[in-house]
Amino acid sequence: MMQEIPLTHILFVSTALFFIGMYGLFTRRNLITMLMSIELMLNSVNINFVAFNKYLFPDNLDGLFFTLFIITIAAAEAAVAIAIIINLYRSHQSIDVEDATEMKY
Amino acid sequence: MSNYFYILWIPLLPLATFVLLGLFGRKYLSGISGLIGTASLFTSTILSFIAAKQYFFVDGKVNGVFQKIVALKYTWLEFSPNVAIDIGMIVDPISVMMLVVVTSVSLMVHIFSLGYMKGEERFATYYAFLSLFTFSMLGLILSSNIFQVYMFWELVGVSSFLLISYYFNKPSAVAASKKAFIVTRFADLGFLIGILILGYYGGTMDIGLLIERFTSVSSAQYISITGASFLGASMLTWGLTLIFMGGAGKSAMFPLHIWLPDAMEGPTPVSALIHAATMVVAGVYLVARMFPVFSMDEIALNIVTYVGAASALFAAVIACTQTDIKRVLAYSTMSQIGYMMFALGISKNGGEQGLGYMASMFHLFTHAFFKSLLFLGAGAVIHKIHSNEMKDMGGLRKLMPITHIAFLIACLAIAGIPPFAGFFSKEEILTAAFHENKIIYCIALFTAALTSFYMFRLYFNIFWSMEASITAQDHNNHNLAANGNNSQDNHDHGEGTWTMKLPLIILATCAVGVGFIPFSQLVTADGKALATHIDWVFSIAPVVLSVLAILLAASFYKNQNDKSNKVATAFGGFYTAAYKKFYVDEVYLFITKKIIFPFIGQPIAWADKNIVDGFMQLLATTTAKIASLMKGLQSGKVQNYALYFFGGVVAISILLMYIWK
Amino acid sequence: MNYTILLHLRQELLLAALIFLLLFIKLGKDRSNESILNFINLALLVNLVAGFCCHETGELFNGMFNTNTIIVFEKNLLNLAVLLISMQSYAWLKTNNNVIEFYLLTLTSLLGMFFMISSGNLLMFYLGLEMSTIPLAAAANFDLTKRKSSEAAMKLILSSAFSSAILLLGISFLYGTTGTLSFSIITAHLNGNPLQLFAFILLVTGFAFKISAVPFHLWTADVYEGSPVAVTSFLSVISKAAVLFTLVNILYKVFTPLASSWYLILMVLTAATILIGNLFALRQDNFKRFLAFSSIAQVGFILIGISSSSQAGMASLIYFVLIYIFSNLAAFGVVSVVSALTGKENISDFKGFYKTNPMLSWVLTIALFSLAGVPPTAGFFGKLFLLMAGAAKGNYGIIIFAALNMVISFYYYLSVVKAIFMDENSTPIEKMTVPVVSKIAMYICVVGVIVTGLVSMVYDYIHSISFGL
Amino acid sequence: MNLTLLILIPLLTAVLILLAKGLQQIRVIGLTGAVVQLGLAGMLLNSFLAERAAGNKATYLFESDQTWFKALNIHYHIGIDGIALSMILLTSVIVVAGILVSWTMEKLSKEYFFLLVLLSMGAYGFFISLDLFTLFFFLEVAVIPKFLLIGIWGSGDKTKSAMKLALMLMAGSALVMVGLFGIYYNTQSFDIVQITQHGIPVGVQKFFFPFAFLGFGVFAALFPFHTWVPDGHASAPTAASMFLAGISMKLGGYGCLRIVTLMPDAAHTYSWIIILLATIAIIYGAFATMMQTDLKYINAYSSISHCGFVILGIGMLNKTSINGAVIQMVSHGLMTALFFAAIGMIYSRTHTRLVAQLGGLLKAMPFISTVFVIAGLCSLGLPGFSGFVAEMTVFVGSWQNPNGAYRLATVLSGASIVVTAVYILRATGRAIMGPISTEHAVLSDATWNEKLAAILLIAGILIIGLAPFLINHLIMPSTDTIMLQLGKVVVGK
Repeated sequence: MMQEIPLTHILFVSTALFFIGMYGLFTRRNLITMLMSIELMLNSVNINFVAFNKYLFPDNLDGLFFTLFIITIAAAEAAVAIAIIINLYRSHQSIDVEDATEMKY
Repeated sequence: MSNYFYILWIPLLPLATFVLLGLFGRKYLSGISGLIGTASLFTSTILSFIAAKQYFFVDGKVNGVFQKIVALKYTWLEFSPNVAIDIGMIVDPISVMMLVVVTSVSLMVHIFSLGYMKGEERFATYYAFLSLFTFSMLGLILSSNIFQVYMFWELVGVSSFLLISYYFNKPSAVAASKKAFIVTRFADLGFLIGILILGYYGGTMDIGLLIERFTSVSSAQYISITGASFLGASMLTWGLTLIFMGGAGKSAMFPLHIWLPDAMEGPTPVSALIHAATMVVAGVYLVARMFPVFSMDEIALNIVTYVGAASALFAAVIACTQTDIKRVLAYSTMSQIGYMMFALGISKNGGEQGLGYMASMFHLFTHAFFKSLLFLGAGAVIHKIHSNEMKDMGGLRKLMPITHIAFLIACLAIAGIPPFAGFFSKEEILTAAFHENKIIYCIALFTAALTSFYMFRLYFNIFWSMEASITAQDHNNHNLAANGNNSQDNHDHGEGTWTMKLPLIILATCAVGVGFIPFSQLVTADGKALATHIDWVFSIAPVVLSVLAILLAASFYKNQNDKSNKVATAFGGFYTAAYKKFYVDEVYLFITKKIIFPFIGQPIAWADKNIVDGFMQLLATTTAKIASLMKGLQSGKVQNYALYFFGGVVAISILLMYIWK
Repeated sequence: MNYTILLHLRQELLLAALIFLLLFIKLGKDRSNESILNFINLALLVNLVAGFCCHETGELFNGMFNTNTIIVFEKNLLNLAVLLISMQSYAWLKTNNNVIEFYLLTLTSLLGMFFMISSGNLLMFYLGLEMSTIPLAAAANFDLTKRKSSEAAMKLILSSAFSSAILLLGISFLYGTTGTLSFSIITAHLNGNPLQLFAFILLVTGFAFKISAVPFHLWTADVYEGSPVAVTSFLSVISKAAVLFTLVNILYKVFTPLASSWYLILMVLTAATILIGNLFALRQDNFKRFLAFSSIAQVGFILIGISSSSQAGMASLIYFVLIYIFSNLAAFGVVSVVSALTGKENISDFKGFYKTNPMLSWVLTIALFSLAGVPPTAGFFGKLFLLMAGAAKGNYGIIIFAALNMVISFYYYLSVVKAIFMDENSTPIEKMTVPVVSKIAMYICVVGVIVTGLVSMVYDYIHSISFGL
Repeated sequence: MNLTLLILIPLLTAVLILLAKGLQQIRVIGLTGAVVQLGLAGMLLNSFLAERAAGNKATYLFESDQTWFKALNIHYHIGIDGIALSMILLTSVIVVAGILVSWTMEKLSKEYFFLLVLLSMGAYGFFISLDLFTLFFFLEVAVIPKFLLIGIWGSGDKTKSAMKLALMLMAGSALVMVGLFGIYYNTQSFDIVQITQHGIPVGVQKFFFPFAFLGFGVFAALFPFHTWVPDGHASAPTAASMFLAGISMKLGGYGCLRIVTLMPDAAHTYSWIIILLATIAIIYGAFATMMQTDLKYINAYSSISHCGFVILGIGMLNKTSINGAVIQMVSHGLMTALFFAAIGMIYSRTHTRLVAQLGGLLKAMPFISTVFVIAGLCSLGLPGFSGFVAEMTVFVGSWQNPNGAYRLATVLSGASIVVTAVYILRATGRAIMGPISTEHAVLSDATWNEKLAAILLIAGILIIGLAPFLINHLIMPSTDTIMLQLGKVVVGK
């Protein structure tokens, strides 16, 4: 009977995940990759919710439900985003974020 | 005490004339405007004579003392319950005397101008301005409130400005008028502050009250004003000195005299009226009006005395060297006013020592007549010759006999030769000076000699020196170069119209006659009659001196010779200095053009453009600069946006956690 | 079952019904744009009127959705704004062949906002927020062929996704520390421990992003510039308003225990927002970009009002939003007409505008004056009341700061007026014939700008229904 | 007597102007409106004096008080005292004159007259307000028309000047706003009457007085916030300059006066600063004027100097000086309007305002030149004109202040009248007198409308100058109440 993992570990993982995602968002040029890094961040949040729900407030399921909704919405977001990226590719012939900097200052 | 209210009409008639001519003169009444002006002034002259008769010989005197009668008093502008400007009329010996002087001289000038200014384009305007001046001068005389004096003071100033610049397309005239106004304005600043001082401590602006309060040593006001002091001098001294400064400005006392000679740019009758007989003596009148207060303060009186004496001498010296006849007359005016001033200065308030006061007034009176006569005579001459320069004149006695006689009488009068008017008044002054202050007496005596010298220099230069024939042909050349004062008048006239001769004759008779008026019975400091007698022994000295001076002048200038030049060269530097009016004008010019303009005016103007306004501009430009510096924030790269976003989060968290602690 | 649910949800249901109707129209045989547009505008008008019919307080789904007088009023404001926008974009949509899609997107987003405003629960709030954001991202890309449009859409979707990630992190921590998602319960559990505070900050930044407060504003200008004018005005007025309403609700109702700390946050945001907004607005030439930054500055003033945490504060906020709808939409209306008919969107193009189009010029000028806060336009009152509310806190430093910034804002508003009236231009925008519908919309805006201020009962009503801390 | 008419009639006029067609209709409507206003002001004066004669001792007459924003305790509270009334009279006269001189305004005449009327409405509203909020409201209403008037119809570097003017005035009103907030949150009211009754805590006064006073000071061209004046006046079209100098600078002075009354303690604390600034403005303005070469700049800078007297009078905080300040406001309004009118007439004929290029105009256009000279003489404080009365009252008043430094200030400002003489005479001597150039010799004299405008203004100047007791009786009671306010403190100290 192994003793269970403390909450802090999980939080640590999720936080790490979040910042990895953020790092990706800041550094990657490819729009798709940037979108994926955002998904990472969202997922880290999901982990948070689940963990909190499981460890601290196991008697109701708010966190889990929230997670479900986040996943759904992330999907919707991704759908729209990808549509936009495709359109961007049409007009710019590239999905490099650096190429889409016409509007500035 | 009977009613003097009708005196109100004396100033009001000229005012009405001014309004009438000013509004409709140019268009409708251009032809008859001269007559209108003269008629209305004639009426006021009659009125003032009536007033004089009534005051001096009917009911002015109550048990041996001439009363101060306030004929009218209306609160015009109330500053605070007891300090106010009242429009009032005060009737007392000097005001009545001045009424007579101003109205009669002004009348003479009006008549003279009918001929002199004939055919001028702005004839109506000229008479409008004359009336305005007469009105303001009369108002000044009658003022019962020191602020009222100041108001009319300014008004005479501006009307003199308007009249000097009558030939407004002559730059020199414009410049002269500006100079006159600004210099007197500067002096008036002192006057104003003086008024403020007296009014503040006296708690009133009414002259009567002021005198009453400041002459009683025990009154609270007197104690407070003498108690308060500034830079070592008591406030009374300051107040009086500043008021005298105003008077000095108007009366062209040294060093505020510089405007008077230039003021001769105006038409000659104007010079006769304003710059010889009436306005320039306003300063003397002011001091006389406030005399009881002046007599309470030794220092102020001394200032009056020495400024007066200095100006008398100074002007006389310069007068000997000038060649422009009007300028000579101007300086002689200044010199004579100096006489009046120091006569006041050495006087006491009443009693035997009050002689100076009476003498000063007397001289003011006589001077008005013979000096205006001189100017009108000069006017007649200039009218003929079209030049002010002595060298263009000579031998005119044949061409214009009446002018010649009148001019001679006037010269004798001013030189103080008995029995002409000048003699009596000057004697009184000298007597007073002799009793009070020997130094002044010597200066006065010397000045008297100088006076008769330069007057006869003038006289001989105009009417003798060259022969008539030469002048005639000489004068024709000058017709060719005639300056455009009155371009369209015919050159073959003799002495001009009767309207120009008549005033000369009348004034000449006055110059002879007025000396015999028993002035000491009428006009004295304290209103009591003053027993004076002409001491023939005493008057030997001045008369002899004058005669000698006249003979000297005769020998120099009766017929052409170069004695005068010899003497001039003998004097050398001093002569040129005097000829250059001792460089006072240059000093003024230096101060204004070389100091005030470049070192105060321009720096301020520059600072306003570049510092004050520049600062506002700077704010704008810096804002714009900052804005353009920050534009990099909006890089257009969505990743940077996210980065800044996160940065913001971190920053706020740190800030808040920090403050939270 | 009882019908209160219908009553409480009636605005949302109406909207949903309208959306479905549009879907069916889309599926049905195609009609002329004019008829469709007229129908839609009519429907929106009905929707607006119906909103006013009756308001009552109540809650549904055990507190997830609640409604009361003020919330209904806020929703009505949004309805009004949508109606105006749709009327103004008539000229643009008439020639567009995806009219219905445009409305589908915008109305859906509006529906999301309704839910967000009424949300009584973090989950509902999040759903509403996303529902209002994602369609807009698509709408921003509505000019499929324009490069700028797609770039704008990309920027919007990415940054909003990022911000929602941050927001979610905050929510998760909040959940972790309080153990609940419903607002009514959270308040009790707020004890202000650091983690909670951090979570709250993250939450607030989510809001700050939507209302484009500095430094979370950077997407605004680009998106506004790139997207079609209709969408821009939708973004700048409606979504901003909705989020502001929600923000003030949450701050005043839920996070009362943290009042002192959110006051500080608001102060920091205000200072930064006003200053940066002004400084950037100074140097813009593209009209939409200019309005973007000016609206950022406006948000700064709004935050001052909110910070007062008093009834007057909330009232002045809603009042200002109302005025802001009128004035900003009047401005956007002119811009949209001009850009639809001539394609010109730069301020420099407006030089000499008055010579050719006096009517539009006056509309634009009045709108700008109202934005600048010049009497007698309503903007004066709006701004003044916001600052007054803020001044109640006694923190005059920020008031003086704002007052001085008002001067800067005057500069750029007036320089637009200067361009319209004073600058010479050899080739001004030629005379245009404005569609009647758009004209009506503009007139409504102008009348609103004039009346809302001078007629005091508007403010007094809002004040009576709003609440403070 | 319903004061709201003073706002409604301009409003009506403006609307009618918008509906009118063609210059002829427009200007007739404008003039009619202005004349009606003038008549109204006259009736107002009449009934005001009647009330006073009937022994109505109330501080403000014809009061009416409606709640405007109930929730914020903002009222539409109007009423006038002698000071406000004299300001209203001034405004009405200047408006008529201004419309007359812009009789032949071809360019965008509709907008032009509309804005003029709007501006006048702002001024009227400002002067009748007894509620600080409405006061502020009308203060700002009057700003934007100026911007447009200068920017559209102006001359020279018009847009820059217009922008500068608008921004500086807006900055001023921003300061005012802060001050008003301070008052509001410490008295829970904007109502001047109530505030004067209850008073404001001293600390609050000390903090907020500078904002409010300096804010209004910007409008009154207080040094160093005067830089909008020269450019603004110089670039503005004639009527706008007249309104600007004649009316809107008075808004500032009036506001300053009200603020001083509201915050007596602070006023006493800061009076030395006020006096310092005012004295600087007077001297500095005078000397700066001396260096100007453009007639409009000359008048603009001299306005700075003259408005300094207003501030000085207010700063001296005694009855006479405040009387003087009020009279100076009216006098300067009329005088400077007249001056600008004359300059405008000259400019419209000679197309130059540079003194050096003018000369001898008295020959070609005697009427205009006479008007110019009269304005000049009034400006240098010649007795018989209003300037003398005003300045002398200020001097006497400020001299009553026994403090030595204040005496010095008085003397220095007194010295400015000499400088004034210098620059006025320089301008007159060069432009009006002297030889005339040939192309100017043929120019025509004033037309009937210009003559009418000039005569109207001159009449005003003369009435005050010759019968100052009239205006004195009008404002004395109000200044008495002001002194009562200021006196409360002195007793307290």
